[in-house]
Parts: sequence; structure tokens; C-alpha cells
Amino acid sequence: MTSARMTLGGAINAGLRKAMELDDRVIIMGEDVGKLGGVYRITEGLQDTFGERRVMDTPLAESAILGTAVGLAYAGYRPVCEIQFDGFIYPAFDQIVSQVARLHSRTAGAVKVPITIRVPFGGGIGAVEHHSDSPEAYFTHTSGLRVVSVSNPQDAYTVIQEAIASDDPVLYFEPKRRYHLKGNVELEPIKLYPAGARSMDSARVVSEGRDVTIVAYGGLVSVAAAAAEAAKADGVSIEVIDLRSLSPIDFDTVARSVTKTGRLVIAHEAAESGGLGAEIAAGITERCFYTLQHAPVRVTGFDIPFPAPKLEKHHIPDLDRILDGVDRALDRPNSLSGVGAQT
Amino acid sequence: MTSARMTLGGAINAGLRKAMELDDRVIIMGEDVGKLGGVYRITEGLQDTFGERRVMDTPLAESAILGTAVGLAYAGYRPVCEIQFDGFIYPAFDQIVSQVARLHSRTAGAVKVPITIRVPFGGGIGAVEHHSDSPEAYFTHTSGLRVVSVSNPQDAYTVIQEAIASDDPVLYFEPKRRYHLKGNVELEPIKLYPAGARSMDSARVVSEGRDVTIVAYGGLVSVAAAAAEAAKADGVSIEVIDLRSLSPIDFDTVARSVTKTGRLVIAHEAAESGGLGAEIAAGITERCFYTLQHAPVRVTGFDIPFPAPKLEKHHIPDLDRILDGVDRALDRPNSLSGVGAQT
Amino acid sequence: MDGDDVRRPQVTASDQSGSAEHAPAQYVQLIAPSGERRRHPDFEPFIADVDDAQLRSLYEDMVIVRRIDTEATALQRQGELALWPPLLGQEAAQVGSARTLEPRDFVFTSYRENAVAYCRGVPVVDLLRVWRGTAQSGWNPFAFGMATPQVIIGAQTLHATGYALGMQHDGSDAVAVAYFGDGATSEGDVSEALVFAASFAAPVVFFCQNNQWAISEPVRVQSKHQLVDRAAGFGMPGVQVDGNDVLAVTAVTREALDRARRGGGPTFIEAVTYRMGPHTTADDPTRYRDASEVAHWRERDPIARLDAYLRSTGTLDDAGVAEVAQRADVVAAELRAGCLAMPDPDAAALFSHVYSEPHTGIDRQRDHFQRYLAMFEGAQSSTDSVAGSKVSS
Amino acid sequence: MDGDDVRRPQVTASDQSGSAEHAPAQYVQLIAPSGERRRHPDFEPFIADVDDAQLRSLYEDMVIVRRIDTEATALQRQGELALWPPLLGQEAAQVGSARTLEPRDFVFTSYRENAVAYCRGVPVVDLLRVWRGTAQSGWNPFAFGMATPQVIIGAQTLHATGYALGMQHDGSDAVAVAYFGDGATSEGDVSEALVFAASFAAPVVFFCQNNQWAISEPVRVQSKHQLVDRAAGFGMPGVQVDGNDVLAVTAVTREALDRARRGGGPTFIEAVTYRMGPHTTADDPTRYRDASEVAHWRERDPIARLDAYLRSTGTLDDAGVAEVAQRADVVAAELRAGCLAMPDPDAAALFSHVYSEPHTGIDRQRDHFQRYLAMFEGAQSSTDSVAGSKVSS
Ligand SMILES: Cc1ncc(C[n+]2csc(CCOP(=O)(O)OP(=O)(O)O)c2C)c(N)n1
Ligand SMILES: Cc1ncc(C[n+]2csc(CCOP(=O)(O)OP(=O)(O)O)c2C)c(N)n1
Ligand SMILES: [Mg+2]
Ligand SMILES: [Mg+2]
Repeated sequence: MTSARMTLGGAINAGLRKAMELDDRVIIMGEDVGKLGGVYRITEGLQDTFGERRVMDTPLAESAILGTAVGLAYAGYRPVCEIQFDGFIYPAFDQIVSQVARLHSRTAGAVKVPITIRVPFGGGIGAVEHHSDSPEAYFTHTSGLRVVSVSNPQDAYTVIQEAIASDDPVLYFEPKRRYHLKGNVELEPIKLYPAGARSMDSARVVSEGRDVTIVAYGGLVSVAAAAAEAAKADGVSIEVIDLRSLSPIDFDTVARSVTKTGRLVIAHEAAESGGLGAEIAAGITERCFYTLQHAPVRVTGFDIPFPAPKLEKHHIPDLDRILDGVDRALDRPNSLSGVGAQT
Repeated sequence: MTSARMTLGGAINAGLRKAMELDDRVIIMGEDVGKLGGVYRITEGLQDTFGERRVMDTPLAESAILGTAVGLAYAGYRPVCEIQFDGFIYPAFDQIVSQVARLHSRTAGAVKVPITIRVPFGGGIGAVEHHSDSPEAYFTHTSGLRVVSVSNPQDAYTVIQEAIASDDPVLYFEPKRRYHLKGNVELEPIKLYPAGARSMDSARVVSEGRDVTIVAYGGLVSVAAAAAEAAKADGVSIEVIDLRSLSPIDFDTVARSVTKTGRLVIAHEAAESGGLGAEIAAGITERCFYTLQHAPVRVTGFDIPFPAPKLEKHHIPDLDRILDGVDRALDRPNSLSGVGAQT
Repeated sequence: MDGDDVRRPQVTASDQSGSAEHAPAQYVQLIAPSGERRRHPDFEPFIADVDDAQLRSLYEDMVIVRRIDTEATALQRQGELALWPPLLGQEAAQVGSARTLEPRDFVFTSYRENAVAYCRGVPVVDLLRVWRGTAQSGWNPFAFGMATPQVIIGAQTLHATGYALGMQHDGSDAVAVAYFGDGATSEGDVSEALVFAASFAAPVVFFCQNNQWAISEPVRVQSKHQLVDRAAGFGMPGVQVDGNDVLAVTAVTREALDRARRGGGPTFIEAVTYRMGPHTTADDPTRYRDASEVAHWRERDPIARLDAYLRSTGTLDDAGVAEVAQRADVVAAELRAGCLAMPDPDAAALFSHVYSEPHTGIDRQRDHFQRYLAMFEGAQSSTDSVAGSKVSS
Repeated sequence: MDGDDVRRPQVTASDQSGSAEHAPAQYVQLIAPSGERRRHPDFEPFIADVDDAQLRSLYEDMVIVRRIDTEATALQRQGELALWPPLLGQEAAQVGSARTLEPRDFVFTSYRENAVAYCRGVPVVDLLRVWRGTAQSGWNPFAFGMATPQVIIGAQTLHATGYALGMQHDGSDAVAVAYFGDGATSEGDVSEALVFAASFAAPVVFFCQNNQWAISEPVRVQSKHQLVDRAAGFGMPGVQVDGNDVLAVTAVTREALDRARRGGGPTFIEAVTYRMGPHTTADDPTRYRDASEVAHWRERDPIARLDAYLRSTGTLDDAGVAEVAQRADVVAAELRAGCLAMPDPDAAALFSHVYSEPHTGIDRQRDHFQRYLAMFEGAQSSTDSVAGSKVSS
């Protein structure tokens, strides 16, 4: 079993390559994915190896990228569509919500839709408008889709392959500001359902702890891990969970942790209202009502359109905001100390 | 002050007429809204009165309806866009999420976007696919939009005018299966911000109660009210709240009620995961953690694409499912009695 | 004579502008409304093999699909269907095109193409399932090379284009065909489908039935120009055909299929026809269009004209007409019987196919729902008020 | 001679197909790359009043916007801007069109139209705000009759169309102009804008800068056909112009504006030009295109050709060139100084304009955020580990 050190972006590239080698029905399509290898070079070198037919530079139209992917799925292909940036997925929303998500259900299982939609998402890179969105909650509220995100090279490598191999449509959210994050990757063949449990189905306990559980995903996992590290000095033991599967949520893993800690902090960059944190808070409150010592705490982006680059540092939860959330969950002095619960 | 008995659909029509009389910058646009008066006749007679310029039958393209509405807003108009059915709003998603919702923020307030988007929504009418969706949570998670729904003729009449008069973009969700619901409507002029509190900003306590709070909106308000009625016989006193404003949520009103009852049931037709119920449950748990006697209970549509008409009766929460939810909230025998909290 | 009189979309001032010249697309008609045969040098070769027997068979299909349509409309009026979208008037466009297809081709339609489905071999009862409300799809798409009806206007044109790309990758000579309406041409998806198809020279035929109306909106709301003109702008051949002339429709579809099979890429066909009935059974067209317009088109009825032509060649007589009508009645009876016998779906179906692989969220909801249903078993004898009230909701 | 040699999009097999004939659109060029003046009977009247002084003024603007572009690119390289989208090579297309507009007209552009903004009177420092990251808009759209740059490809074409409908409703003769790229023509929104504009005869000009590339994709990925051909299909006049010829661009834009003002509806202009630089400063075009192609277009430089023409008429000489260059340097210095002096936005701005009316959700989050920030005031002296760590994040 070989392993290699690579970046998160490189691991996605390696995973795509592997998937294409193993199954010639896997094709990649999107804007600038071919000759250029994508604006983030995630598909670099793939067109050279697999040709223009399997790595297709498409015209500039996201609805068509997804709509033709649906047709390709009818024809037995497994399209991997790249949406160049989070903010450009909305023109494809209709095809995703009304077609990709429903076709299997509509046809009582006759038509499988093994489409993978790769979406670089989130902020932290100082980009202009529409390049830093976190649209995942639109898709986790859409029945018929699976939604995953990755936070490290190993998962990036494994989960992209699992997503492609899945017969269900999968949104694969890539934390673009972690593309350069390096790590060791075991290059073993993925275990496919039903042969074994897939990484993409389960949350991962990043570090164990006793006092508080932090749930994060994508780009915020490393911030949560840093928070856990920092809190140690303060005598606070934090369990960090990387959700990985955003839909369905692996509530078992989260509930197990909260049963132990009694305190939950959820962190994401997306807006608080209606974000994934709401579902996790509600779902965990349902499951752990009697063990929760404090209401689940959400540390998220504000309910504002993603702000101008010079302001994003305030919007994206950072170490301090997460630690402040931990303090809230622990009923320690915090930014809202003394604020009535109902304001 | 005159009043009249009218249907919910008729009240919207009357409200639109009033808004157009008062402000000639109000224009209606959409598919079949002119000569036909809309497939539900909500705009009936308006083109006759106001002409083809102000009641425009547009080509069949939802993105363009919203996109041109944005341009009209630049030009000082107040467009009222009809989306023919809930399931047809997705082609306009990009224009709504990336333009309508963000333009005011993007331009630091220079460009106002007083667009109203009328959307007949929800099931219960035995319609074919894509005609029974409840997409409201996509929009309540979108910063920059206001989202409202109405459940009775009076609110329909008042809130449509408030929405049109608002300088912010407003999604106005019409419970299509209640279009024929009749009621008395006071035809007094609406109080405009900042002159007075708008109906569209606040939740409405439909009926007071002591034991449980049910929060509903749109088509389920009358079901919740019927549940409250039915529960009386059982000695259970239910407070029913019609949310009206889905974004922002009037948490003060809901929290006040839950502080009293200690129990909360939330009902909606949309899928449970990531639905409005998650936000309400999370938000109320944050505000009322110490008064809640039971985790907020969600009674919602399942996490499935809206099913075939002959199955919708199982999917849409009805009286019995809501009462079962009430029993859960009250820790009385219920369908999940004996089920471990964590399954 | 009256052949030239078939209503074509209006051409407006913008045409006359000097800076945007373009040659009008051709208009193909091979049988005039009177039943008279017309010759068209370009398209004659494509129907050289179509003999009177074949035309009679097309006639028979057209009569049968109209009969299905009438019966389904009646079933809706009688409360057996929730809704029905009549194709009355569009039989030639649908039968003429669908009958030219090979089994290996794949069709993606909107909701009005019941005749296309019939020609693809879909059992007639399956046509009713979605309209009776028992399922979201009436059949397995792969069994007939035809996707089930698409409700989102225009979305299927992209699916057809993608399927065609798949055939191109496979090295197959199968073709994808997208059916859509005049209203659909305004949707961004349809233009994007034309862009992708042209860019990749995909083997797809865009078959637009311009039936003059999109619910209450006449085609001039969508376009002041002829819809077929879109084709050239997107870089593909376009042809306008008398959509009420089954022979002409056959010819232009064959030409387009032929091009696609030979690697020549997509074609855009505008079949000029007319929706003689309401948009659906829920619609009242008298609110927005004149009886005179309907009368005008009734004279251009696709079946009447084929009837006239076949009688003129001695292929059809009163007895033949009666015989076909009887066969159609048999199909109608089968349709009705199948409709009435159609079982309601089981509640368990709610969760069955949302995903193709196990899903913890669905499993949990299914479990909870089953527990909920179980409460009502023996509810009559139960004293529990909640369970007891299930009947009242 | 070399005028005919300007690269136009490729025409492929589908053109030759018999069933989709259409006349090629005209191609307007008034000054050849050599600087030689060409005559075009249709468009000459539109520039009859453009004398050498005016051309010299256009020259000056083109030089200045190029200088702005160079300076902004340098600022980006020096870390003062996060990104910059160069317009190098597109000066004639942008200046020629924008300078024909009236103040009452309204412009909706993409992100590359910095020369358009300059011509609309936008202060040069305002061009940098979004690229420096201090704001999502650099200016108030109503102050200059120009919306701030649109990032979502194609979306602004609908806004322009809607604005034009507003002008039509108002009875104004103001015109809306939409600028967009070759890549944008594939987006559904752009086709829908053409549909709406044609349907309502809206006073809007669609100004497509075909700069041959959409990031790494050559225009042939979007279309095998000439983009200008789209126009006729959607029912509006289309004209293809040498986008590197400022005089020709002026002429065709004036013709289009004139038509729109007179109620004649929309026009589609394809300005054939070339993106000489990278897509943005983050792009490396050597990865996907040949140096020879760039060299080919360098010979068709829009400024060089106007320089040649103006010298040939005696309007410009070395001294004049130096004088203009000096003025451009002054603008560049102003740009740089303004950039470096630009203040960072205040954190309070986060919540200021999400809504225009009070919003309880925003109020609450603003309040919580202020309390959070307040924690860090005097953090240095605090022993609280949370507050104390703010610096480290
Ligand atoms: C995206 C979308 N928008 C709106 C509708 C509502 N709708 C159903 S049919 C129809 C008109 C379609 O007209 P056309 O394309 O000409 O087809 P026809 O009904 O004439 O066959 C409309 C607007 C829809 N189904 N999908
Ligand atoms: C909806 C959308 N999809 C994708 C992108 C990413 N993107 C930015 S610029 C660009 C290419 C645009 O090409 P073109 O329209 O020719 O304009 P140019 O950059 O050449 O001026 C792409 C794909 C985007 N901004 N918006
Ligand atoms: Mg039609
Ligand atoms: Mg370009």
C-alpha cells in the first residue's frame, strides 16, 4: 500500500485520475477544465491523458453543463461536472434541484444519476464577489442529493472517488482556501458500497475531548482543530468532528459525542439563518435533549451577502470567534455574557 | 372603513389593484398574467384596467422575468413578478440569489430593489410534478431577501401591499390550496413603514393556549388551528402562531409563547432537513433553553421530492400528524413512544 | 393555393432593417390542406419509399392517438384523471416525426407528446399514470427509448443534447430527439442546448412544435420572428415544415436524422401546427383566442388532409375509415379499462427511490412513518384521541 | 488588403448545409490596420461629423485607458490590488462605443469594461475599489449612468433589457447598453435577454466584445458560427464590426443607438477584437494559446492604427504622442496615489446595506458582533485567553 504526500488540490486531482483509469464511463466536463486544467489546476494533466472526449471544455453555461450531464447519465456515463466557483452554481440550480435530484425518484429507480458536482467553495482567499459563497445548505435541503465536503488530502482523495462511484448524485464541496494544505495520502483502492463503509457517509472524529463538541466541515475543520489545541492551555477539552457528509448528516457520530460532552458548537461560513448549523442544532436537540447542558451554539457567517475581501476576516468564523462560541457553550464569560437569552 | 368578504385569491387581486392605483410605478409581469389573468386568476382584470404596459405578459423565461425586473428597479419601477408555480422559480434562482438579493448591499444602498415575487406554493391540490413544491427555505437562507407567507384573506390583502411598498425585495408565498378560503377583509389603507408596524414583519397569534405552541405558516395555519380545536376536547390548550414573516422570523413572538407553554411544534410542508423548522427549533432553543420542557418537534414533509398526487396526503402534515407531534411535545403516548431518542 | 395560406409567424419591421439580412428558411409542405400532393425537390428523396400503405398506417396511428386523446379528455371530465394535456391538432407533427425514429434512438419530450409515446410503443395505460396521479413517470425510459414527460419547460432539450453526446462518445449512430413547444424557445435552457449541440456537433434533432400558443400567450409574445431562424444563428441547419402534413414531417425528420447519423450534427425543425384544444383540461381558451382562429386551423386538420389524399389515391374509402375508427375504439376501451383498474400506489413507495443506495436519513423517516401508520391499526377500538381522529382529516 | 485579414470566427460545415441558408452579416471597418481609411456606404453618414479633432480625442482616451490598465496591472503585481482584468487590446471597442453614449443612457457591463467606465466619467480611483477589495461596487450607478461591474457572466444583459423597458414605459429616448463577452453568449440569460428585447422592441444595444477568448476557451468552443448571426435568429439587426477600429465602432454604435431612440428596438453588435493580455492577472495565457496568435493581433493594435491614420492626416506627430502620453502618466499617478490612499472599510459596513429597511435579524447580529468586538478593547491588559488570542488568528 503506497502513500504519498500531496496537497488537498493534488489529492482531488489524483482521485479524479484514479476514477478515470478505473472506469471509462467517467468523464469530466466544465469551463476551462481541459487545456487549462481548471482555474485551480484541479484537473491538470487529465485531458492530456484521457483526451478531449473525456475531459471536455464546455461552452460557458452552467445549466447546460448539468443538463447535458443528465443526458449523459441516461446514456450510461458518470459525469463529473466542475462548477468553476461556488457563486456560479445558481444558473444550474434548476437542473440540479428539478432534474439531477429527482430523476431517480421520478422514474421509480429506472434512471440512475451518478453525477458528481465539484464545487470549490467558501471564502478566505480575498476574492471578488460571487467567488466566496457557501451554498451548501441549498443542497442539503434538496431531497435526492448527497452532499459532502472534505477538509484534508486523504479525504479529498478517497471521497472524490467514492462520490464518482456512487450511483446517487453527489455535490462535492472543495474548501478552496485549503487547496494547498498538505498531508499524507494512503493510495489504497477505495472500498465501494456495499463492500465497506464509505468515508463519504460518515463523520470523522478529528480529536477527542470531554467538555465540548465542535462540529465543522470543509475549510473550518482546521480552525476548529486549532481552537481545540488553543483551549487545552485553558484546561478545556474539545472534541472536534469533521462532518464530511453534509447530507445525510451522520447524527449518530455527533450525538455520541454530545452525549459525552453535553455541549455543542457548530461552525460554518454560510449564513446562520437556515444554514447547516440550524439542522444540526435541531437534530441534536431532538436526540440529546436531556444530556445537553446548553443550547447548541452556532458560530457562522453573518446573515449578509459575502462581504468585500477586506471585510471577510470578520465574516468568516476564526479561532477567536469559535473559542468565544465554546465559552458560550460552557457558560463561561463570553461576548454575550449578560445578554438576555431572548435578544 | 369598508370591509368585504372575499377569498384569499380575491384578496391578493384586490391588494394588487390597490397597489397599482396608488403608485403608477407598480407593474406586474409574468407568464399568462395579462389577458388570462394568471392560471389562478390572481391578476384577473388588471390588464383591462391598467393596460399592457403595466400588466405584461412576458415570454416564457423565469430568469428573464427576474433579470428584467432588476433593470426595471434600476429605472425606478416596482415590479411584481409572478412565478406561475413554485417549481418554476428555480430557473430564476441565479437572478434572485445573486442579483435581487445582493444589489442593494453591493451598491452600498445606492440601488433599491423593490421587487415583489409572488409564488403560489405547496401541495394539496393533486397536481403533477413541480406544481407542489415548498421552496421557501432556499430563500430564507438567502441574505438580502425578505420572505413572507399568508394564510387568510385579510393578511393576503394587507401583506401584498406592504410587500410591494417595501423598498426591499420580498418573496410572497401564496398557499395555492387556500386560494378559495373566504374571510372578511378590512379594506383600510395599509400602514407603511415607518408609520406603523407592518403585518408582514410580525407573527400573528391565531389562538391563545397554555400547553403547547404550534408554529405554522401558509396552508398549514388552518390545519394547526383545527388541531388546536380538536385538542381542546382532550384538555390540551394549544397556542397557534401564524409566522407570516418567514425571514426575518419574529422570534420575539414565538419565544414569548414558548416561554409560556414550554413546548413547541413546528409544522411545514417542505422537507424536514434544512427546512424552516430547523431554524425555528435552533433559534428557539437558543432563546428558551431553560424553559423548554421538550425538544422542539418538527412535523413536516419528508425528505423526499414531492410525491405523486395519490401519495401527497401522507407527505403533507395533516391534523393527525400535527396532533401526534403535539403528543410528542407533551410527552404523551405518540407514534415514537418507546423509540430511543437517538434513532 | 391554400397551402401557402398556412399561418406562419409574423415578420416585423426588424426584418426589413438593412443591417441584419438573412434569407428566409424554407417551408416544406408535401400534402396541401386540400389533400393535393406537392413536390419539393430537396425533400422528395427522403420519402421516395413511403408508399400508400405506409401512409395509411400513419393515418391509422393519427386516428388512434386522436381517439386516445378524446378518451383521456373524457376520463378527466369524469373525474378519473386529474388533468390531461390534449394534443388535438398536432397528430401529424408527432406521429410523422416519431414514426421515422429507430428503436435505438432516444426521445426526450415535454408533456404533450402522447402520440410520440404511442409510436415508441408505450402501452396506452402508461400514458395516464402521471395524469391520474399514481406515479411521477408512466414507464421505464429504457424500455421504449423515451424519457417520461418533462414538466419543466425546455429542460429536456439539454438532456437530449447530453444523451447525444453520449452516443457520439459511444461511436453509435443513434440519435437523440428533443420535442418542445414554441413557448419553450424562450427558456435559456433551450438556447443553451442549441449552443452545446452546435459546439460538439451532437447527433440531436430539435423538434419544435410551434402550436401557436403557450397557454394564453400567442407565439408573437415569444418571438416576432420565425422560430426556425434561431437555427442558423446558433450554427445549425433549420427547416420549417407544415406540421399538419405528416408526409412533410416525415421527410424533414428523416433528413435531420440522416445528417445526425452521418456525423453532420444537430438540426432544428420547426413544425408549424396548432393546438386545437385547450392547453390542458384546466384551461379555457375562449378567454384568450377567437373562434375564427380555431376555425381557420380546423380547415388545416392533419387527419382530414391525409384522409383526402388517401382517398384521392384510392387507398382509403368509407369502409377503411370505419375500420380504423373501430380499431381506435378498441384502443380507447383498453385505455379506459386500464385507467379504471389502475391501483393506487402504496404509501411505502414514498421512500423507495429517493436514493439508489442506503440513506440513513430516509431510513429513519421511513421507520418513523411506519410507526406512525401502525398507530392507526385497530384504531377503531382504540380510545386514543389522536389515532382515532385519522378518519376525520 | 490586410483589412480583410482580421480574424473572424470560423465558419464550419453546418453553414454549407442547404437547409439553413442565411446571408452573412456585414463586417464594418473604416480604418484598416495599416491606418488606411475605408469607406462603407451604409455607415459613412453616422460619422460624417467626426473630424480629426474628435478622432484625436478618442486617441487620447484610448491611450489613457491603456495607461490606466498598465498601472493597475503594476499595482496588482506590487500587491496593492488583489486582481485586475486587463482590457489591453480592447480600447477601441470600449472607447468607441462608450463615447457615443449620452449621459441619460445607462450602461450595464461585465468586469473588463474599465474604459467604458472611464468614458462615463467614473473617477479612476473608483475603478480600483472592487479589485483592492474595499467594496463590492466602486461607484454609485446613478451618478454615471453605469451599473458597477457584473461578475455573473451574462446576468447584466437582462438588467439592461429591463432598464430599456423602463425607458420605453417612461416614454424616454434614453437607451440601455449591455456589454458582454464572446463567452457570455452561451449563457441562457443572454439568449433570454435577446428574446425579451425583441419581443418588446426594447431600446437596448447588445454590445458583444468578441475578444476570441473566455479564459482558456477559444470562441469556437462557444460557437462554430459567427456570433453576430445570433441577432437575426432572435429577430433583431446584427452588425459585425472591426472592434479594433474606433471609427467603425463609433459608426455602428451610433446607428444602433439611433434606431433604439427612434423606437426601432434592439441591435446586436459584435465587435471583433482581441484580449491581448491575460484573462486576469491571475491567469497565464501561455498555457493555452500561441505566441503567434498574439503577434498576429498585435499588428492590428487599435491604438497603433489610429496613430497611423492620424499621422497620415497630419493630426498627430511625435510631439502630440508625447503630450498624450504625459497626460496619461498624470492619470496613472492619480490612480496610484488614490489606490494607496484608499482606506480599508470599517467593520460596521458589514451590516449597513443588506436591507434598506430595519431588519430584526440584522440588528441582532450587529449587536452581537459589536459586543464581540468590544471584548477585544483593552485586550492587551486582559487575562482572558479568548480575547487575548485575537491577534493570533
Ligand atoms: C419552467 C417552467 N415555467 C413555466 C411553466 C408553466 N407552463 C406549463 S406549459 C406552459 C406553456 C408552454 O408552451 P409551449 O412551450 O408552447 O408548449 P405547449 O404547451 O404549447 O405544447 C407554461 C408556461 C413550466 N411548466 N415550466
Ligand atoms: C455564471 C458564471 N460562470 C462562470 C464564471 C467564471 N468566468 C469568469 S470570466 C469567464 C470567461 C468570460 O468570457 P467572456 O464572456 O468572453 O468575457 P471576457 O473575459 O473575454 O471579457 C468565466 C468562465 C462567471 N464569472 N460567471
Ligand atoms: Mg405551444
Ligand atoms: Mg472573451
